[in-house]
Amino acid sequence: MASGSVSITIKLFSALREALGESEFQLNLTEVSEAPAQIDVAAIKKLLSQRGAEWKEALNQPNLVHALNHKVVFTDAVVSEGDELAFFPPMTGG
Amino acid sequence: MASGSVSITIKLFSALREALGESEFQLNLTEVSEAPAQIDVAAIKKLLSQRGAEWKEALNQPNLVHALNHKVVFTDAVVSEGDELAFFPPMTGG
Amino acid sequence: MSVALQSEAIDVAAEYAKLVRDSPGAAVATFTGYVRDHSGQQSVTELELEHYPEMALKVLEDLGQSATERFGLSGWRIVHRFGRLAVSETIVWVGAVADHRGEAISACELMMDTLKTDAPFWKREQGAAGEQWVASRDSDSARRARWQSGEAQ
Amino acid sequence: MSVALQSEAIDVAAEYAKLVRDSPGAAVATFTGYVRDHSGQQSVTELELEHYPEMALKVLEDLGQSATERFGLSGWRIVHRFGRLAVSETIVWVGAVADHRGEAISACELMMDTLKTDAPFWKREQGAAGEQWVASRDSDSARRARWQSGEAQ
Repeated sequence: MASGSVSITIKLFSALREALGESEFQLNLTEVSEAPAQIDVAAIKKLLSQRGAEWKEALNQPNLVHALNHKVVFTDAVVSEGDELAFFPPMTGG
Repeated sequence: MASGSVSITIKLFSALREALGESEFQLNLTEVSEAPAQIDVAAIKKLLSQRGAEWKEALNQPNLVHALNHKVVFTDAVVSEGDELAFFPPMTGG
Repeated sequence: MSVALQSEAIDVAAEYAKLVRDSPGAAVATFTGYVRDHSGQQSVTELELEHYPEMALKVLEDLGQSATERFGLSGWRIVHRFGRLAVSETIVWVGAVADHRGEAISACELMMDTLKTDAPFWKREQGAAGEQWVASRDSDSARRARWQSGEAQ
Repeated sequence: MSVALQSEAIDVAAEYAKLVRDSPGAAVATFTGYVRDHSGQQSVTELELEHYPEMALKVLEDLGQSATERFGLSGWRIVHRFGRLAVSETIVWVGAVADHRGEAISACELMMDTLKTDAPFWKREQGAAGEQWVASRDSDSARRARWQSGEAQ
Protein backbone atom coordinates (compact mmCIF):
# COMPACT_ATOMS: atom_id res chain seq x y z
CA MET A 1 0.00 0.00 0.00
CA ALA A 2 1.39 3.43 -0.90
CA SER A 3 2.38 5.78 1.93
CA GLY A 4 -0.56 8.04 2.90
CA SER A 5 -3.16 5.76 1.36
CA VAL A 6 -6.04 4.67 3.61
CA SER A 7 -8.14 1.59 3.05
CA ILE A 8 -11.34 0.98 5.02
CA THR A 9 -14.08 -1.63 5.00
CA ILE A 10 -17.61 -0.49 4.14
CA LYS A 11 -20.59 -2.55 5.31
CA LEU A 12 -24.23 -2.09 4.34
CA PHE A 13 -27.22 -3.65 6.07
CA SER A 14 -30.95 -4.17 5.68
CA ALA A 15 -32.79 -2.04 3.11
CA LEU A 16 -29.53 -0.26 2.24
CA ARG A 17 -27.74 -3.51 1.44
CA GLU A 18 -30.73 -4.58 -0.60
CA ALA A 19 -31.09 -1.31 -2.55
CA LEU A 20 -27.38 -1.11 -3.37
CA GLY A 21 -26.77 -4.81 -3.99
CA GLU A 22 -23.60 -4.92 -1.87
CA SER A 23 -23.02 -5.95 1.71
CA GLU A 24 -19.29 -5.40 2.19
CA PHE A 25 -16.36 -3.99 0.20
CA GLN A 26 -12.97 -2.31 0.61
CA LEU A 27 -12.66 1.38 -0.15
CA ASN A 28 -9.27 2.91 -0.94
CA LEU A 29 -9.25 6.52 0.15
CA THR A 30 -6.37 7.68 -2.02
CA GLU A 31 -9.26 8.57 -4.32
CA VAL A 32 -10.28 11.33 -1.92
CA SER A 33 -8.73 14.76 -2.28
CA GLU A 34 -8.49 15.73 1.42
CA ALA A 35 -5.47 14.80 3.51
CA PRO A 36 -6.08 11.40 5.17
CA ALA A 37 -6.25 12.78 8.71
CA GLN A 38 -9.30 14.82 7.76
CA ILE A 39 -11.37 12.19 6.01
CA ASP A 40 -14.59 11.96 7.95
CA VAL A 41 -17.84 10.02 7.49
CA ALA A 42 -19.37 12.92 5.56
CA ALA A 43 -16.50 12.72 3.03
CA ILE A 44 -17.02 8.99 2.60
CA LYS A 45 -20.74 9.55 2.02
CA LYS A 46 -19.93 12.17 -0.60
CA LEU A 47 -17.45 9.85 -2.28
CA LEU A 48 -19.85 6.88 -2.37
CA SER A 49 -22.71 9.09 -3.57
CA GLN A 50 -20.74 9.57 -6.80
CA ARG A 51 -21.34 5.90 -7.59
CA GLY A 52 -24.81 6.66 -8.94
CA ALA A 53 -28.29 8.00 -8.23
CA GLU A 54 -29.32 5.04 -6.05
CA TRP A 55 -26.19 5.48 -3.89
CA LYS A 56 -26.81 9.18 -3.55
CA GLU A 57 -30.40 8.59 -2.51
CA ALA A 58 -29.65 5.73 -0.12
CA LEU A 59 -26.79 7.50 1.67
CA ASN A 60 -28.60 10.79 2.04
CA GLN A 61 -31.84 9.59 3.60
CA PRO A 62 -32.44 11.62 6.77
CA ASN A 63 -32.51 8.69 9.22
CA LEU A 64 -29.37 6.94 7.97
CA VAL A 65 -27.22 5.51 10.78
CA HIS A 66 -23.40 5.32 10.56
CA ALA A 67 -21.34 3.05 12.77
CA LEU A 68 -17.55 3.35 12.85
CA ASN A 69 -15.84 0.30 14.30
CA HIS A 70 -19.15 -0.94 15.74
CA LYS A 71 -20.13 2.32 17.40
CA VAL A 72 -22.75 4.77 16.14
CA VAL A 73 -21.12 8.10 15.19
CA PHE A 74 -22.00 11.47 13.69
CA THR A 75 -20.83 12.41 10.20
CA ASP A 76 -17.84 14.36 11.60
CA ALA A 77 -16.15 11.19 12.89
CA VAL A 78 -12.71 10.81 11.29
CA VAL A 79 -11.88 7.48 9.62
CA SER A 80 -8.45 5.86 9.66
CA GLU A 81 -6.63 3.01 7.98
CA GLY A 82 -8.28 -0.34 8.70
CA ASP A 83 -11.53 1.11 10.06
CA GLU A 84 -14.87 -0.54 9.47
CA LEU A 85 -17.65 1.88 8.52
CA ALA A 86 -21.23 0.64 8.30
CA PHE A 87 -24.36 2.31 6.94
CA PHE A 88 -27.87 1.15 7.79
CA PRO A 89 -31.45 2.26 8.54
CA PRO A 90 -32.71 2.67 12.14
CA MET A 91 -32.49 -0.59 14.05
CA THR A 92 -35.58 -2.68 14.73
CA GLY A 93 -34.49 -5.58 16.91
CA GLY A 94 -35.95 -6.94 20.14
CA MET B 1 -79.40 -16.89 69.03
CA ALA B 2 -81.48 -14.09 70.61
CA SER B 3 -82.98 -11.48 68.30
CA GLY B 4 -80.63 -8.50 67.85
CA SER B 5 -77.51 -10.40 68.91
CA VAL B 6 -74.52 -10.29 66.58
CA SER B 7 -71.72 -12.84 66.54
CA ILE B 8 -68.52 -12.24 64.57
CA THR B 9 -65.22 -14.07 64.13
CA ILE B 10 -62.05 -12.33 65.29
CA LYS B 11 -58.69 -13.32 63.80
CA LEU B 12 -55.24 -12.22 64.93
CA PHE B 13 -52.01 -12.62 62.99
CA SER B 14 -48.25 -12.30 63.36
CA ALA B 15 -46.91 -10.34 66.35
CA LEU B 16 -50.48 -9.62 67.48
CA ARG B 17 -51.42 -13.29 67.59
CA GLU B 18 -48.21 -14.02 69.45
CA ALA B 19 -48.59 -11.22 71.99
CA LEU B 20 -52.22 -12.09 72.77
CA GLY B 21 -51.92 -15.87 72.60
CA GLU B 22 -55.03 -16.28 70.43
CA SER B 23 -55.43 -16.69 66.69
CA GLU B 24 -59.20 -16.95 66.26
CA PHE B 25 -62.33 -16.73 68.41
CA GLN B 26 -66.02 -15.87 68.26
CA LEU B 27 -67.20 -12.58 69.75
CA ASN B 28 -70.85 -12.11 70.76
CA LEU B 29 -71.77 -8.47 70.42
CA THR B 30 -74.79 -8.51 72.72
CA GLU B 31 -72.14 -7.45 75.24
CA VAL B 32 -71.86 -4.10 73.48
CA SER B 33 -74.18 -1.30 74.53
CA GLU B 34 -74.76 0.33 71.10
CA ALA B 35 -77.53 -0.82 68.76
CA PRO B 36 -76.17 -3.59 66.42
CA ALA B 37 -76.41 -1.49 63.25
CA GLN B 38 -73.91 0.96 64.68
CA ILE B 39 -71.20 -1.40 65.89
CA ASP B 40 -68.05 -0.44 64.02
CA VAL B 41 -64.45 -1.60 64.14
CA ALA B 42 -63.59 1.12 66.65
CA ALA B 43 -66.27 -0.25 69.00
CA ILE B 44 -64.85 -3.77 68.70
CA LYS B 45 -61.36 -2.49 69.47
CA LYS B 46 -62.70 -0.70 72.55
CA LEU B 47 -64.51 -3.85 73.66
CA LEU B 48 -61.47 -6.09 73.20
CA SER B 49 -59.19 -3.55 74.90
CA GLN B 50 -61.12 -4.22 78.12
CA ARG B 51 -59.65 -7.71 78.15
CA GLY B 52 -56.44 -6.45 79.73
CA ALA B 53 -53.40 -4.20 79.36
CA GLU B 54 -51.73 -6.33 76.67
CA TRP B 55 -54.92 -6.24 74.54
CA LYS B 56 -55.24 -2.48 74.99
CA GLU B 57 -51.64 -1.97 73.95
CA ALA B 58 -51.73 -4.39 71.00
CA LEU B 59 -54.98 -3.04 69.54
CA ASN B 60 -54.01 0.60 69.88
CA GLN B 61 -50.62 0.56 68.19
CA PRO B 62 -50.60 3.26 65.51
CA ASN B 63 -49.91 1.02 62.52
CA LEU B 64 -52.51 -1.67 63.33
CA VAL B 65 -54.33 -2.97 60.23
CA HIS B 66 -57.99 -4.11 60.34
CA ALA B 67 -59.51 -6.30 57.65
CA LEU B 68 -63.25 -6.91 57.54
CA ASN B 69 -64.21 -9.94 55.47
CA HIS B 70 -60.74 -10.02 53.87
CA LYS B 71 -60.62 -6.36 52.94
CA VAL B 72 -58.62 -3.65 54.72
CA VAL B 73 -60.98 -1.08 56.30
CA PHE B 74 -60.89 2.03 58.46
CA THR B 75 -62.19 1.93 62.06
CA ASP B 76 -65.56 3.35 61.00
CA ALA B 77 -66.50 0.19 59.04
CA VAL B 78 -69.71 -1.33 60.45
CA VAL B 79 -69.66 -5.00 61.40
CA SER B 80 -72.61 -7.37 60.93
CA GLU B 81 -73.65 -10.85 61.99
CA GLY B 82 -71.27 -13.49 60.63
CA ASP B 83 -68.50 -11.07 59.68
CA GLU B 84 -64.83 -11.94 60.00
CA LEU B 85 -62.70 -9.17 61.50
CA ALA B 86 -58.91 -9.54 61.53
CA PHE B 87 -56.23 -7.48 63.27
CA PHE B 88 -52.57 -7.56 62.30
CA PRO B 89 -49.37 -5.49 61.87
CA PRO B 90 -48.35 -4.07 58.46
CA MET B 91 -47.85 -6.83 55.90
CA THR B 92 -44.34 -7.93 54.92
CA GLY B 93 -44.76 -10.52 52.17
CA GLY B 94 -43.13 -10.80 48.78
CA MET C 1 -55.01 -15.76 35.36
CA SER C 2 -54.56 -17.43 38.71
CA VAL C 3 -53.04 -17.39 42.16
CA ALA C 4 -51.29 -20.18 44.04
CA LEU C 5 -50.42 -20.17 47.74
CA GLN C 6 -48.13 -23.06 48.52
CA SER C 7 -45.63 -24.34 51.07
CA GLU C 8 -43.44 -26.16 48.53
CA ALA C 9 -40.71 -24.46 46.48
CA ILE C 10 -41.81 -22.67 43.30
CA ASP C 11 -40.94 -24.47 40.07
CA VAL C 12 -40.11 -21.38 38.02
CA ALA C 13 -39.64 -23.27 34.75
CA ALA C 14 -42.98 -25.07 35.12
CA GLU C 15 -44.80 -21.86 36.07
CA TYR C 16 -43.34 -20.04 33.06
CA ALA C 17 -44.17 -22.86 30.66
CA LYS C 18 -47.75 -23.04 31.92
CA LEU C 19 -48.25 -19.27 31.73
CA VAL C 20 -47.14 -18.97 28.10
CA ARG C 21 -48.98 -22.14 27.07
CA ASP C 22 -52.26 -20.92 28.60
CA SER C 23 -51.84 -17.30 27.48
CA PRO C 24 -49.53 -16.86 24.50
CA GLY C 25 -48.49 -13.26 23.83
CA ALA C 26 -45.68 -11.19 22.35
CA ALA C 27 -44.29 -9.90 25.66
CA VAL C 28 -43.76 -11.87 28.87
CA ALA C 29 -42.23 -10.38 32.02
CA THR C 30 -41.51 -12.31 35.20
CA PHE C 31 -40.15 -11.62 38.64
CA THR C 32 -38.85 -14.13 41.19
CA GLY C 33 -38.02 -13.29 44.81
CA TYR C 34 -35.61 -15.42 46.84
CA VAL C 35 -34.86 -15.56 50.59
CA ARG C 36 -31.90 -13.28 51.44
CA ASP C 37 -29.13 -14.46 53.74
CA HIS C 38 -29.18 -11.11 55.49
CA SER C 39 -31.60 -8.47 56.72
CA GLY C 40 -29.91 -5.14 57.23
CA GLN C 41 -26.80 -6.02 59.27
CA GLN C 42 -28.27 -9.29 60.61
CA SER C 43 -27.53 -12.67 59.09
CA VAL C 44 -30.59 -14.78 58.37
CA THR C 45 -30.61 -18.58 58.41
CA GLU C 46 -34.32 -19.27 57.98
CA LEU C 47 -37.54 -17.43 57.25
CA GLU C 48 -41.04 -18.28 58.37
CA LEU C 49 -43.94 -16.83 56.42
CA GLU C 50 -47.24 -16.61 58.24
CA HIS C 51 -50.28 -15.82 56.09
CA TYR C 52 -54.04 -15.25 56.20
CA PRO C 53 -55.07 -17.71 53.49
CA GLU C 54 -58.58 -16.55 52.49
CA MET C 55 -57.61 -12.88 52.44
CA ALA C 56 -54.28 -13.52 50.66
CA LEU C 57 -56.12 -15.35 47.90
CA LYS C 58 -58.67 -12.55 47.52
CA VAL C 59 -56.07 -9.74 47.57
CA LEU C 60 -53.83 -11.46 45.00
CA GLU C 61 -56.74 -12.33 42.70
CA ASP C 62 -57.97 -8.72 42.85
CA LEU C 63 -54.41 -7.58 42.13
CA GLY C 64 -54.13 -9.76 39.02
CA GLN C 65 -57.50 -8.46 37.85
CA SER C 66 -56.58 -4.84 38.39
CA ALA C 67 -53.22 -5.29 36.60
CA THR C 68 -55.14 -6.89 33.72
CA GLU C 69 -57.51 -3.93 33.46
CA ARG C 70 -54.75 -1.36 33.79
CA PHE C 71 -52.27 -2.94 31.36
CA GLY C 72 -54.47 -5.05 29.08
CA LEU C 73 -52.80 -8.31 30.07
CA SER C 74 -53.70 -11.50 28.22
CA GLY C 75 -52.38 -13.59 31.11
CA TRP C 76 -50.93 -13.36 34.60
CA ARG C 77 -49.94 -15.64 37.46
CA ILE C 78 -48.95 -15.01 41.07
CA VAL C 79 -47.41 -17.74 43.24
CA HIS C 80 -46.58 -17.02 46.90
CA ARG C 81 -45.16 -19.37 49.46
CA PHE C 82 -45.91 -19.72 53.16
CA GLY C 83 -44.33 -21.75 55.97
CA ARG C 84 -40.64 -22.37 56.65
CA LEU C 85 -38.17 -21.26 53.96
CA ALA C 86 -34.43 -21.74 53.86
CA VAL C 87 -32.00 -19.09 52.58
CA SER C 88 -31.90 -18.87 48.75
CA GLU C 89 -35.27 -20.56 48.33
CA THR C 90 -38.01 -18.97 46.19
CA ILE C 91 -40.59 -16.83 48.02
CA VAL C 92 -42.68 -15.34 45.25
CA TRP C 93 -43.09 -15.53 41.48
CA VAL C 94 -45.17 -13.27 39.26
CA GLY C 95 -45.59 -13.41 35.50
CA ALA C 96 -47.47 -11.12 33.10
CA VAL C 97 -48.25 -11.56 29.39
CA ALA C 98 -49.15 -8.60 27.16
CA ASP C 99 -48.88 -7.49 23.56
CA HIS C 100 -46.08 -5.01 24.31
CA ARG C 101 -43.13 -5.03 26.66
CA GLY C 102 -44.00 -1.84 28.55
CA GLU C 103 -47.32 -3.28 29.72
CA ALA C 104 -45.89 -6.67 30.72
CA ILE C 105 -42.98 -5.19 32.68
CA SER C 106 -45.10 -2.52 34.39
CA ALA C 107 -47.73 -5.11 35.33
CA CYS C 108 -45.04 -7.25 36.94
CA GLU C 109 -43.74 -4.30 38.88
CA LEU C 110 -47.24 -3.20 39.95
CA MET C 111 -48.04 -6.72 41.15
CA MET C 112 -44.83 -6.95 43.18
CA ASP C 113 -45.09 -3.45 44.67
CA THR C 114 -48.74 -3.95 45.66
CA LEU C 115 -48.25 -7.48 46.93
CA LYS C 116 -45.51 -6.33 49.33
CA THR C 117 -47.77 -3.93 51.18
CA ASP C 118 -51.29 -5.32 50.61
CA ALA C 119 -51.09 -9.12 50.73
CA PRO C 120 -51.45 -10.59 54.24
CA PHE C 121 -48.09 -12.31 54.74
CA TRP C 122 -45.72 -11.70 57.61
CA LYS C 123 -42.06 -12.65 57.65
CA ARG C 124 -40.32 -13.93 60.76
CA GLU C 125 -36.57 -14.22 60.45
CA GLN C 126 -34.33 -16.59 62.30
CA GLY C 127 -30.66 -15.70 62.56
CA ALA C 128 -27.67 -15.39 64.85
CA ALA C 129 -29.59 -12.86 66.95
CA GLY C 130 -32.62 -15.13 67.46
CA GLU C 131 -36.06 -14.83 65.89
CA GLN C 132 -37.85 -11.62 65.03
CA TRP C 133 -40.76 -10.34 62.96
CA VAL C 134 -39.66 -8.31 59.97
CA ALA C 135 -40.74 -4.66 60.17
CA SER C 136 -42.53 -3.16 57.18
CA ARG C 137 -40.39 -0.79 55.14
CA ASP C 138 -41.22 2.80 54.29
CA SER C 139 -39.60 2.28 50.89
CA ASP C 140 -42.19 -0.40 50.10
CA SER C 141 -45.06 1.93 50.99
CA ALA C 142 -43.47 4.64 48.85
CA ARG C 143 -43.18 2.31 45.84
CA ARG C 144 -46.79 1.24 46.35
CA ALA C 145 -47.98 4.86 46.48
CA ARG C 146 -46.43 5.69 43.08
CA TRP C 147 -49.07 3.51 41.38
CA GLN C 148 -51.90 5.47 42.98
CA SER C 149 -50.44 8.91 42.27
CA GLY C 150 -49.89 8.01 38.63
CA GLU C 151 -46.14 8.60 38.98
CA ALA C 152 -45.47 5.01 37.88
CA GLN C 153 -47.10 3.74 34.73
CA MET D 1 -22.87 -11.51 32.54
CA SER D 2 -23.00 -12.52 28.92
CA VAL D 3 -24.57 -12.15 25.52
CA ALA D 4 -25.65 -14.84 23.08
CA LEU D 5 -26.59 -14.29 19.44
CA GLN D 6 -28.16 -17.42 18.04
CA SER D 7 -30.34 -18.71 15.23
CA GLU D 8 -31.94 -21.48 17.29
CA ALA D 9 -34.96 -20.94 19.57
CA ILE D 10 -34.25 -19.61 23.07
CA ASP D 11 -34.57 -22.21 25.83
CA VAL D 12 -36.07 -19.88 28.44
CA ALA D 13 -35.99 -22.46 31.25
CA ALA D 14 -32.33 -23.28 30.61
CA GLU D 15 -31.35 -19.60 30.38
CA TYR D 16 -33.13 -18.84 33.65
CA ALA D 17 -31.58 -21.81 35.45
CA LYS D 18 -28.09 -20.87 34.27
CA LEU D 19 -28.52 -17.20 35.24
CA VAL D 20 -29.57 -17.93 38.83
CA ARG D 21 -27.00 -20.71 39.22
CA ASP D 22 -24.14 -18.45 38.05
CA SER D 23 -25.39 -15.33 39.87
CA PRO D 24 -27.67 -16.09 42.83
CA GLY D 25 -29.52 -13.06 44.21
CA ALA D 26 -32.71 -12.06 45.99
CA ALA D 27 -34.44 -10.51 42.97
CA VAL D 28 -34.57 -11.85 39.43
CA ALA D 29 -36.49 -10.16 36.61
CA THR D 30 -36.81 -11.50 33.08
CA PHE D 31 -38.38 -10.48 29.81
CA THR D 32 -39.10 -12.64 26.79
CA GLY D 33 -40.20 -11.32 23.39
CA TYR D 34 -42.08 -13.52 20.90
CA VAL D 35 -42.86 -13.06 17.19
CA ARG D 36 -46.30 -11.44 16.74
CA ASP D 37 -48.76 -12.78 14.17
CA HIS D 38 -49.55 -9.21 13.14
CA SER D 39 -47.86 -5.89 12.52
CA GLY D 40 -50.31 -3.02 12.62
CA GLN D 41 -53.16 -4.20 10.39
CA GLN D 42 -50.98 -6.67 8.45
CA SER D 43 -50.86 -10.37 9.24
CA VAL D 44 -47.36 -11.78 9.61
CA THR D 45 -46.43 -15.38 8.81
CA GLU D 46 -42.66 -15.22 9.20
CA LEU D 47 -39.97 -12.86 10.35
CA GLU D 48 -36.39 -12.59 9.18
CA LEU D 49 -33.89 -10.92 11.46
CA GLU D 50 -30.78 -9.54 9.81
CA HIS D 51 -27.97 -8.50 12.14
CA TYR D 52 -24.47 -7.03 12.26
CA PRO D 53 -22.80 -9.67 14.43
CA GLU D 54 -19.66 -7.93 15.74
CA MET D 55 -21.48 -4.69 16.51
CA ALA D 56 -24.50 -6.46 18.03
CA LEU D 57 -22.21 -8.31 20.42
CA LYS D 58 -20.40 -5.12 21.41
CA VAL D 59 -23.60 -3.07 21.86
CA LEU D 60 -25.29 -5.75 23.98
CA GLU D 61 -22.20 -6.35 26.12
CA ASP D 62 -21.87 -2.61 26.74
CA LEU D 63 -25.59 -2.52 27.59
CA GLY D 64 -25.26 -5.28 30.19
CA GLN D 65 -22.26 -3.48 31.69
CA SER D 66 -24.04 -0.16 31.86
CA ALA D 67 -27.15 -1.75 33.43
CA THR D 68 -24.84 -3.40 35.97
CA GLU D 69 -23.23 -0.09 36.89
CA ARG D 70 -26.54 1.77 37.02
CA PHE D 71 -28.51 -0.81 39.02
CA GLY D 72 -25.82 -2.77 40.87
CA LEU D 73 -26.68 -6.05 39.21
CA SER D 74 -25.00 -9.23 40.38
CA GLY D 75 -25.85 -10.95 37.11
CA TRP D 76 -27.41 -10.38 33.69
CA ARG D 77 -27.89 -12.19 30.41
CA ILE D 78 -29.08 -11.09 26.96
CA VAL D 79 -29.99 -13.62 24.26
CA HIS D 80 -31.05 -12.38 20.80
CA ARG D 81 -31.92 -14.43 17.79
CA PHE D 82 -31.21 -13.85 14.11
CA GLY D 83 -32.32 -15.57 10.90
CA ARG D 84 -35.76 -16.90 10.03
CA LEU D 85 -38.35 -17.00 12.84
CA ALA D 86 -41.88 -18.38 12.75
CA VAL D 87 -44.83 -16.70 14.46
CA SER D 88 -44.89 -17.30 18.26
CA GLU D 89 -41.21 -18.17 18.40
CA THR D 90 -38.89 -16.45 20.89
CA ILE D 91 -36.93 -13.42 19.60
CA VAL D 92 -35.19 -12.06 22.67
CA TRP D 93 -34.65 -12.91 26.33
CA VAL D 94 -33.12 -10.71 29.01
CA GLY D 95 -32.58 -11.51 32.67
CA ALA D 96 -31.26 -9.38 35.54
CA VAL D 97 -30.30 -10.36 39.08
CA ALA D 98 -30.08 -7.80 41.89
CA ASP D 99 -30.51 -7.55 45.64
CA HIS D 100 -33.85 -5.72 45.35
CA ARG D 101 -36.76 -5.96 42.97
CA GLY D 102 -36.73 -2.34 41.77
CA GLU D 103 -33.20 -2.66 40.43
CA ALA D 104 -33.80 -6.03 38.73
CA ILE D 105 -37.02 -4.91 37.04
CA SER D 106 -35.65 -1.52 35.96
CA ALA D 107 -32.49 -3.15 34.56
CA CYS D 108 -34.63 -5.50 32.50
CA GLU D 109 -36.66 -2.61 31.16
CA LEU D 110 -33.54 -0.51 30.41
CA MET D 111 -31.95 -3.42 28.56
CA MET D 112 -35.07 -4.01 26.44
CA ASP D 113 -35.68 -0.32 25.70
CA THR D 114 -32.06 0.29 24.71
CA LEU D 115 -31.70 -2.93 22.74
CA LYS D 116 -34.70 -2.02 20.56
CA THR D 117 -33.12 1.19 19.29
CA ASP D 118 -29.37 0.59 19.66
CA ALA D 119 -28.66 -3.03 18.76
CA PRO D 120 -28.05 -3.63 15.03
CA PHE D 121 -30.90 -5.97 14.12
CA TRP D 122 -33.42 -5.38 11.35
CA LYS D 123 -36.74 -7.15 11.04
CA ARG D 124 -38.19 -8.15 7.69
CA GLU D 125 -41.76 -9.39 7.85
CA GLN D 126 -43.40 -11.81 5.48
CA GLY D 127 -47.18 -11.77 5.34
CA ALA D 128 -50.21 -11.77 3.07
CA ALA D 129 -49.02 -8.47 1.56
CA GLY D 130 -45.54 -9.79 0.69
CA GLU D 131 -42.23 -9.00 2.36
CA GLN D 132 -41.24 -5.69 3.91
CA TRP D 133 -38.68 -4.18 6.26
CA VAL D 134 -40.17 -3.13 9.58
CA ALA D 135 -39.99 0.63 10.15
CA SER D 136 -38.57 1.87 13.44
CA ARG D 137 -41.14 3.21 15.84
CA ASP D 138 -41.17 6.65 17.43
CA SER D 139 -42.53 5.07 20.63
CA ASP D 140 -39.35 2.99 20.90
CA SER D 141 -37.16 6.07 20.58
CA ALA D 142 -39.29 7.82 23.18
CA ARG D 143 -38.95 4.92 25.64
CA ARG D 144 -35.20 4.90 25.03
CA ALA D 145 -34.92 8.63 25.65
CA ARG D 146 -36.53 8.33 29.10
CA TRP D 147 -33.42 6.58 30.40
CA GLN D 148 -31.18 9.43 29.30
CA SER D 149 -33.41 12.22 30.63
CA GLY D 150 -33.64 10.51 34.03
CA GLU D 151 -37.43 10.22 33.69
CA ALA D 152 -37.20 6.45 34.03
CA GLN D 153 -35.22 4.98 36.91
